[in-house]
Amino acid sequence: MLSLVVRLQAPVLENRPSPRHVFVLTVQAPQIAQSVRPGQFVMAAVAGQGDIPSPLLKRALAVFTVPDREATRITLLIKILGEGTRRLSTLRPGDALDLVGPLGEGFDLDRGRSRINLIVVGGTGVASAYLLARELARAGEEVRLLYGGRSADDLAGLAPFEQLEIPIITTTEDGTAGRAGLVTDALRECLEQYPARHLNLYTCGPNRMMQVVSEMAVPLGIPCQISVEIKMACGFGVCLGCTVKTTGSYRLACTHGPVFDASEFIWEQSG
Amino acid sequence: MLSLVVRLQAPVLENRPSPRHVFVLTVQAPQIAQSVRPGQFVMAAVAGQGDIPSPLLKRALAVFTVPDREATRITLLIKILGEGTRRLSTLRPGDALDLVGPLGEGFDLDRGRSRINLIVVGGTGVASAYLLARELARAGEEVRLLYGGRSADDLAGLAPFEQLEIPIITTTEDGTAGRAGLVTDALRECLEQYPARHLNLYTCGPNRMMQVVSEMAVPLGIPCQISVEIKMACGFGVCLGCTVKTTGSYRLACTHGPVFDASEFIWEQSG
Amino acid sequence: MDHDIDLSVEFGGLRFKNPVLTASGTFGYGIEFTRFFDISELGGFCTKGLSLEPMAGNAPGRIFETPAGMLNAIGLENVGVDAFIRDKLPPLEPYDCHVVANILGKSTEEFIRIVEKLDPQPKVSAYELNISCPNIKQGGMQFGHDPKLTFQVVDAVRGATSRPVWVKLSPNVTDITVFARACEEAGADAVTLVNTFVGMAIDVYRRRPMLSNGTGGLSGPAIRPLAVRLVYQVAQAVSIPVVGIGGISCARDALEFLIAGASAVQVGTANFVDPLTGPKVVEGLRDHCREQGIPAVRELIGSLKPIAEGEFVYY
Amino acid sequence: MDHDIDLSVEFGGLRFKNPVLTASGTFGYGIEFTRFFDISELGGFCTKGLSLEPMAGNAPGRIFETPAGMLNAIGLENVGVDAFIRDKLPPLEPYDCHVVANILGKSTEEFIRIVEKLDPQPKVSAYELNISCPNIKQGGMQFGHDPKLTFQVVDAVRGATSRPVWVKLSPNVTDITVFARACEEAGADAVTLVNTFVGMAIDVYRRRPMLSNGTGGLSGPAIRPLAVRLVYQVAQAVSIPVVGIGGISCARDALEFLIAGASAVQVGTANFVDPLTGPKVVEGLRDHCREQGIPAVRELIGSLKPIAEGEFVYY
Ligand SMILES: Cc1cc2nc3c(=O)[nH]c(=O)nc-3n(C[C@H](O)[C@H](O)[C@H](O)COP(=O)(O)OP(=O)(O)OC[C@H]3O[C@@H](n4cnc5c(N)ncnc54)[C@H](O)[C@@H]3O)c2cc1C
Ligand SMILES: Cc1cc2nc3c(=O)[nH]c(=O)nc-3n(C[C@H](O)[C@H](O)[C@H](O)COP(=O)(O)OP(=O)(O)OC[C@H]3O[C@@H](n4cnc5c(N)ncnc54)[C@H](O)[C@@H]3O)c2cc1C
Ligand SMILES: Cc1cc2nc3c(=O)[nH]c(=O)nc-3n(C[C@H](O)[C@H](O)[C@H](O)COP(=O)(O)O)c2cc1C
Ligand SMILES: Cc1cc2nc3c(=O)[nH]c(=O)nc-3n(C[C@H](O)[C@H](O)[C@H](O)COP(=O)(O)O)c2cc1C
Ligand code: FES
Ligand code: FES
Repeated sequence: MLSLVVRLQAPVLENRPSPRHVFVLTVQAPQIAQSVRPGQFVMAAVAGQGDIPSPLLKRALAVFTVPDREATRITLLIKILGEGTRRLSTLRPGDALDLVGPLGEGFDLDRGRSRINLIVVGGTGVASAYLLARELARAGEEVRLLYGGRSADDLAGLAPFEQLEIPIITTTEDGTAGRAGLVTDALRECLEQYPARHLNLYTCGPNRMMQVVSEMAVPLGIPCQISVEIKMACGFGVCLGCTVKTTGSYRLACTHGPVFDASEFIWEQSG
Repeated sequence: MLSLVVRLQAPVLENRPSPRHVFVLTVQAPQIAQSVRPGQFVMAAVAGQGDIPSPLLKRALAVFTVPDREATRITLLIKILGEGTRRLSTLRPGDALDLVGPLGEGFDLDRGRSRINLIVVGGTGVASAYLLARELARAGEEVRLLYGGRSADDLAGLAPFEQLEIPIITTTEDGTAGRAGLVTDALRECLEQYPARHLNLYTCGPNRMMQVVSEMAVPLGIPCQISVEIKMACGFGVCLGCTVKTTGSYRLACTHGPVFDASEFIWEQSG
Repeated sequence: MDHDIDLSVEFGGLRFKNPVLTASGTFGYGIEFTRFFDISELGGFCTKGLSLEPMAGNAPGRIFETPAGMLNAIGLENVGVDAFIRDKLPPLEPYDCHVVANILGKSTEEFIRIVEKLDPQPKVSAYELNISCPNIKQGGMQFGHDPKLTFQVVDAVRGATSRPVWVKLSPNVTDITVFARACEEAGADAVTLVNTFVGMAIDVYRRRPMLSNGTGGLSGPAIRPLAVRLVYQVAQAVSIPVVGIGGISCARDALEFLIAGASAVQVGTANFVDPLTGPKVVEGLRDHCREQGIPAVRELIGSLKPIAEGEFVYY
Repeated sequence: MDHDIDLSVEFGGLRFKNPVLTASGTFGYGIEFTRFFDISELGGFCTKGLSLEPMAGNAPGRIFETPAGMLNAIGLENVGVDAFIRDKLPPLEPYDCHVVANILGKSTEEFIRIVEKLDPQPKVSAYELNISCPNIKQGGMQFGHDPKLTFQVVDAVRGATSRPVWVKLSPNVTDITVFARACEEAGADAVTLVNTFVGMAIDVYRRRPMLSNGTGGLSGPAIRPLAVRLVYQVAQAVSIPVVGIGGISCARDALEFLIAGASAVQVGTANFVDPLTGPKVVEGLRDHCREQGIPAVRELIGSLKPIAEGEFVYY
């Protein structure tokens, strides 16, 4: 069976800027808000650009939150990196977003039943973590957020997590917020504190961070799911462009992922 | 000597929509406002698009008015035809326009000294006519505007002409404003009313209209200047893309024109 | 919807309800798009390139976006012809549009064996021989850059099936008409063009190719003017039908190809940009014909009037 | 401005203060741009193609915009070499940047006569032989699509001048390295590539070509990935310097060409989009080198590390 995916024009309701070129878009998209699962994403572009948008391809973005009780809206937390995200940053209320989604498989939440679920996050990876944390918290599972950045300004999108009333450990390299150090230092402490069989890990963020997290978790036999970011042309499994290497075979990040099991994922090889 | 041409980012002050996909942009551009001559134009694009704007090339647009006494602003009267003008139509106050100008030779006003100057206009040709009418009126020359459209809604940009207190004859094909008929019918009446040696013509508008005007004026020996619209890549004489055919030789619409003498201009030949 | 306009085209023994197909490698195995629209609205679609055995494709770093285009070096990842027949073809049964099997072999024999496997499948309407993929070492451009090999492989496949045989041509040659003529002589029912143009993008920080394969194939609106010209050139040179491909995003683009001489078109990269591009092009063609008073779209095919000596037009 | 970074490059007997030139046909005769910036900031520029006699060029309908690019069929309108020497060269005297005369002849003899006229002019630094213009009937691609003729014309010009001779190559061929090698063997000091790709656009209402010439040459960002790959390929194949051209709009684009193996680059169509692109690229190269700790830009030339077997990168 094909999963439900819609293509729609979502009216922009709000564009709230954060420090460090991050902004949070709120758009009207009930079909997505009502069906999205933690870890899923959308393909997005500025609407109304005619037949040849610029840039041409949509950009993959995690669904950050579903902010209203009626589930008619979604938010996207986006960092300006290049032309695609820059154009998205110019959206204002009254404009619209072309969306395709929800896409991807998302996280497997069953793995962490009755374990301590640690969500290790860096950068815009935070956007993939909120629905996950919320779902785990709602299911009554124990869940903690470990969120690291270079400085306080990097810790965008914390507010909604605070409302979940889950333990949050923040780290900054320069000590301007939370503990001074790396998020993986905080993780190490947790790993020393609890027996491996009580833990379940999720990690979203820069590849280098996720690789370190994986290399800490996998040897201890701790289940660890990573959510990877990789260039995508279509987002729904037809261009075959978003391949990642896993033990055994190539897999598509957009349909098999973006969540992969850390023990199966093969990190990049480059001399 | 090279004429003064500047390249600047002009803040958008106002975008006022008219019927029939026409809008009038007001931008801050003192360097252009202070030096522009009637019939000159600018090359314009939405600013802030990064290194590769879309569409790639700027669009040629006449300087419509210089609305403030201090000459710090210019207005552009634009009709949405394709992607370039559509993108320009989305500009709002706070945005900016990339401009190169003023460009082109503009009208030769000496031709009409002590004659009755008839300015025959259709469509967005009106944008090239206002500064001309103003300058002639200020110089104390006799000047009349003949402005035609299919219906009342087509007669954009009339207001500033009304303030010049010059005679204005409007025509519409459906009779919803001014006289019913074509602007060339109104012109014919003028040509019958006055001896040819008392007249001097300017015309800006669709090629077909200008061609009819030319074919009325030239055999009578009435001086007639036309302002042509043709695709331009650079606007300042280096791409050699905007050639038109005149008796004797090719000429560049952007540097030799956009104003040409009707008696020299060769209209398109197509089977 | 009012169906006064006749959008159908007929060529190479097949009738298409409209001249809009979707291109190989950009439409999956068809079924993926049924969640966006009823693919019966299309004239047809071309499958991802099918090989005798499943292919894993190239290592990651397969795509990179470029101005108005994209580079790809997928390396022809596909499920293989057997899995296609077993898993991909049956779900297409209910859809009323032509399925064109895009096939690729490392040798003439492989092409023939693939055709032999597909020939008993009634849901397949035609074969499109991919002899022009720039992203694999063997079996791609090796055939498509040598007119003799082109002739051989087309001739052999022609002898092996009674189904229409289309041949997909590479644009990366000095004179594409040589290859089109080789196909015509070998009995091809149509040539389809263009496949992608070889290109490259470089990570300027790491100083490495963006694609693991080094080079990739450029597609998308960027290549449209190049493709239109090649289609025009080929349509002048051969009398077999031409299917036009390259950067089509809307009906206006499709019209360029039809007027240049294409009997049908394929939409490729635009399927990623907007999965509804196919039906949008179909509707746009209908609108254009209606507005311009053209009763049947086929009247447009090859209707370009060249500029005569002394003629010119101001734009 | 802080000049800690060494942007200079040296090749073919010339030293350039930076590797950024502007391309023939997009920079007029140079002087037109002095109202926008001091052209001494450039490494150099190439003049509009100069012929023995003035040329009127093609009829109107010479340009058409395409996605991220443009088609042109100017037809080499130019003032002719005599008027160039008389009117265009003297005003360039005060500017400290290399003037590369882009020249074109209908025959080898014409090339030589043009060179003979320019050789006494000290302000001209080098010749760029245009054997690759797609928009004229004679003297353009006629030389550039036949390796033997390419060799002949380059060899003859080589014999006629002691100035650096660059040869501008056509990308519209199956294997560009054949032509680059012919130039190398004939003693060219550098090859410059690419000239434009042949393309076409159609007025779908009138069903006529948009360009009076029928076809035109595609330039602009759209072609960049194709040009980068050709430059890489040629830089691998010959040991004479390569000058990279095609769709450069910013320093990042220029870096792709340098890393691929170009000793310098030329900015073309982008001069229309923003007349200040040249100096912007120069500054951007300086910034890049500074940020990346690269003391001299020439270290980047040809520094591409190919992807080794088994390597791959996630983007
Ligand atoms: C499943 C998924 C979910 C995601 N979720 C989010 C999210 O929630 N929030 C978010 O902000 N992001 C998210 N991303 C990442 C997001 O998709 C990218 O940041 C975005 O696509 C970047 O697009 P861009 O056009 O802004 O940048 P691009 O132009 O694509 O460039 C990206 C980076 O590459 C560099 N680059 C480009 N060309 C070159 C070159 N030639 N050499 C060297 N470097 C180059 C640029 O400088 C820039 O740093 C997600 C990605 C995936 C796959
Ligand atoms: C000196 C000068 C002054 C000007 N002044 C003004 C002015 O003051 N106000 C004003 O509004 N305009 C003015 N113009 C005209 C203006 O420059 C054009 O309208 C503008 O460039 C159109 O750009 P666009 O991107 O919107 O349309 P484009 O995309 O360039 O298209 C223009 C038209 O061509 C059609 N077209 C595009 N491609 C094709 C195809 N393949 N087949 C058939 N048709 C096609 C489009 O449908 C559209 O109708 C002036 C032009 C010049 C040269
Ligand atoms: C991601 C991708 C994969 C492709 N795979 C194939 C393929 O398997 N077989 C084939 O013949 N062409 C393949 N192509 C080429 C397209 O079918 C088409 O010829 C080309 O992309 C030009 O059309 P476009 O500009 O509309 O995309 C592929 C193109 C892309 C972008
Ligand atoms: C309008 C125009 C005119 C050109 N005229 C010439 C010319 O006279 N001689 C030449 O060698 N190349 C000519 N070219 C090609 C450019 O020099 C350059 O090779 C090509 O445009 C690719 O670079 P770009 O993509 O940066 O424009 C011309 C290009 C354009 C767009
Ligand atoms: S992005 Fe196209 S297959 Fe995954
Ligand atoms: S528009 Fe470039 S020369 Fe006139």
